[in-house]
Amino acid sequence: MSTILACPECEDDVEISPSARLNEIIDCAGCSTELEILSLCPAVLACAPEVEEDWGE
Amino acid sequence: MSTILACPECEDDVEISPSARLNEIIDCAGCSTELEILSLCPAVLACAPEVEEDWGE
Amino acid sequence: MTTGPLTVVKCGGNPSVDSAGICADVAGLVAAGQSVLVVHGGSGEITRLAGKLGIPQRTLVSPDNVATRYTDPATLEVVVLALAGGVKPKLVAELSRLGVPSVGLTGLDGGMLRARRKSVVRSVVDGKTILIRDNLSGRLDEVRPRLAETLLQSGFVPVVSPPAADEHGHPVNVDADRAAAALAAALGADRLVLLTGAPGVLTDPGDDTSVLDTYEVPTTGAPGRFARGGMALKLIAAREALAGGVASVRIADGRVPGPVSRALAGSGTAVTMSPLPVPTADRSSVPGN
Amino acid sequence: MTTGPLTVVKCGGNPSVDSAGICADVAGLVAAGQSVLVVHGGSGEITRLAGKLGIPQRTLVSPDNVATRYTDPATLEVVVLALAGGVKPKLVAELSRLGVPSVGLTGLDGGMLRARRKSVVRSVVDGKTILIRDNLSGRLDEVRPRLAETLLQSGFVPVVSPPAADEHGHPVNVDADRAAAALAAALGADRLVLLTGAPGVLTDPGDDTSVLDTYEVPTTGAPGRFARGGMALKLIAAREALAGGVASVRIADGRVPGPVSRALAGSGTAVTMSPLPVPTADRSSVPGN
Ligand SMILES: [Zn+2]
Ligand SMILES: [Zn+2]
Repeated sequence: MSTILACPECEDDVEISPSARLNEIIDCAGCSTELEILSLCPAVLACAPEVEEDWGE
Repeated sequence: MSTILACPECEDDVEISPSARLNEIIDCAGCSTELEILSLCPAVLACAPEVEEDWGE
Repeated sequence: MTTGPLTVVKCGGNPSVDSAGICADVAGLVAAGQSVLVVHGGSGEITRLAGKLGIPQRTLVSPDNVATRYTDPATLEVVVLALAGGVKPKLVAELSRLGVPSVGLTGLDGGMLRARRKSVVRSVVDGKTILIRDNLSGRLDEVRPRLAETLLQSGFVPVVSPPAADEHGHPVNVDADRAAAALAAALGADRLVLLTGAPGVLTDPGDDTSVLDTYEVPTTGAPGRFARGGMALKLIAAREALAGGVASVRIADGRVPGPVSRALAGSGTAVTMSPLPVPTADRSSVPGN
Repeated sequence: MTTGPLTVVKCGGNPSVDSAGICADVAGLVAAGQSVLVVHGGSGEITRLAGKLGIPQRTLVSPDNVATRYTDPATLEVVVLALAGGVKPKLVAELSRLGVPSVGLTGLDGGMLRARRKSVVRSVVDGKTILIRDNLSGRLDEVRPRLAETLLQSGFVPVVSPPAADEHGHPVNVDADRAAAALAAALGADRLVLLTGAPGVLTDPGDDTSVLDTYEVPTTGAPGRFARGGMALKLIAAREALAGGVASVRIADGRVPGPVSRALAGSGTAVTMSPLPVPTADRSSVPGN
C-alpha cells in the first residue's frame, strides 16, 4: 500500500510507493521540487540537497 | 631405520635419523664439518653453506 | 638538474597496460635529459585486493550514466593499500632497476593534491535515483606543486597516485586522469600522455582501427559524441590540461611496446580544445601554481 | 630551509605506541625550526593484514635465539602493503593535518636503502637447525641519503620504512630500528630516538621501574646482559648510530603522551658505547654518505 505525505514545499500530496528506497529522490508533481525519502517507516520527506553537477566524476 | 652416508669432507660414516628434516644441519662426528641434508629420499648430504653470523637479525 | 621538457605520463590501472614498457620509455626520456612525472591508477589491483579481503565492490552510476567506484570507508582503505602499497612500489622498483631515481608519492604527501569531498552523490539503483552520503571521493580543487617541483629539480621521477586530502586533511579518492591533468597544468608541463587500453579515441568502440588522429573537445559541457565510458573522463582530463596551458595532450595505447615513445612520436589521438576567448570554469578550479 | 638540529625518530609497529602524540611532537619540533625524519615499522598492521589475507605468519628463531619474521614472498607483499599502504599514509595524513609537510618513503624510493639479501639463514625448528633459502630479508649495507637530504633541506619531514632494495633492485625486508640508525648516521643527525613499548632498557623485563638512565653497549659482539628479545636489536641499532657519529641515542617509551619531547628532555635510556680506538665493522658497513 502506498503512503501519502504532504510535499514540504507546496503541501501537495506525494505518493510513496511500497517499493521506495531509503534516500530515494522523487519529484513532487505539484511544484517539481526534488524530495528525498529520509525515512521509510514512518515515511519522512525533505527537500533533497543540491548535488553539484560535475561532468566526468 | 637410520640411513648411513659418507661425509663428503672426511668420508666418515654420518647417520641420518628417520626424524631428519629437509635442509637440516648436522655435524659430522669425524671432522666437525656442518653438513646439510639436501634430499631425504634418497638421502643426500653436502657441506652446509657458510651463513653470515649477524647479531640481531 | 634537468632542463629538458617535462612530460607527465598517466598509466592506467588496466592490467593489459605494459608497465615494464612504460618504465623503459621513462628511463629513455630521463637518459636524454628530460623530466618525467608518472601518475598511476590501479583499478585491477584494487579489485584483486578487495576480493582477497572480502570487501564487496560496488559501482555508482550517475543519472547521466557515468560509472564510478563506490568508495565507502572500507574501499578507500583498499584503494590506498593497493595504490600506495601495491602498484607504486612495483613501479618505483622497476624504475630503480633501470637506473632511474624515482619517488613514490600520493596526493597526501606534501599536501600535493587537495580535493573537495562530494558529501552527497546521486546514484541510479534499479531505476531509482538514490542519494549516497558515505562516498569518500572528491573533486580536485588545488595542486600544491612544490614537492613535485623540488623532486624534479633534483632529478627524481615522481610516481604519483590518489588519494588526495580533503578539506579536513582526510584521504579521498580522486580520478587519476584528472589528477595527472591538474599536475601537468600546475607544473607547467610541456606534454601530457594519457595511456589507456585502447589505441586512442575511437569512432567505433568495437573497432580499434577507427582511432582518430585528432579530437577537438568543446570548452565546456559534455566532451562530445565519441566520449563513451572511461573515455569521457579522459577527454575531460585532457581538456583541463589544455585549459591549464599544457601544449600537447595525447590519449594513446598503453598495451603496446614502448607506449610512451610511440605516443610522443605521434600515435594515438591528439586532443585539442575548441578556442573560446573567456576563461573556463576548469581553469579557475585548478590553479597553475 | 631549516638549519636547526636533525632528529631521527623511530616509532615502532607496536599498536600501543601513540602515533598521534608522536606526530604532535614532530610538529612542535618543526615549528621550532628543527628538522625531523621519522622511521616507522608496523608489525601490528602486518600481522592484522596477513590474517585478513589468510597468509600464515611464521617466525624464524636463530641458533642464538633471536626471533625474526619469516618473510617469504607472500609475506613480503603484505609487509609492503601494510607499511607503504597502511601505516605510512596515516602518519603522513596526521602530520599534514598538524600543518607539517611530510613525505612518505620506502627504502626503494631514490634507491635510499640498499641491503644484501641473506640467501641462507638458519632457523631452529623443533630443536633442529634448518636452512631457509626463500627468506626475503636482508642486512642494510648502504644508505643513499640524497633524497632525504633534498627533502629535509626543503622543509619536508620524510616518513621512511622498509623495504630496502637488494643488490638486484628487488624489495627485501630490513630491520626498521637499524634502518633508522643507518639513516641517522648517513644524514649526520644530531639525535636518534628509538621509541618502544617499554620505558627504556630494563634490568628486569617484568618491572617497568627497573629502567636504566644510561646503558653502555660494547663496541662489538652481543649487546650485553640486559638485551633481551627486541631490545637486543634496538641496542645494536643504537650502537650502529653511535659508531656512525650520532651524538645522542635514546631508547624511550612510545606509549606515553608527548613521547618524543619526553625522550629529548631526558626520559628513557641514553645509550653510550664503550670507547675503542679502532674503527668497528659496523662503521664500515654503513657509509656516512
Ligand atoms: Zn511540492
Ligand atoms: Zn666428516
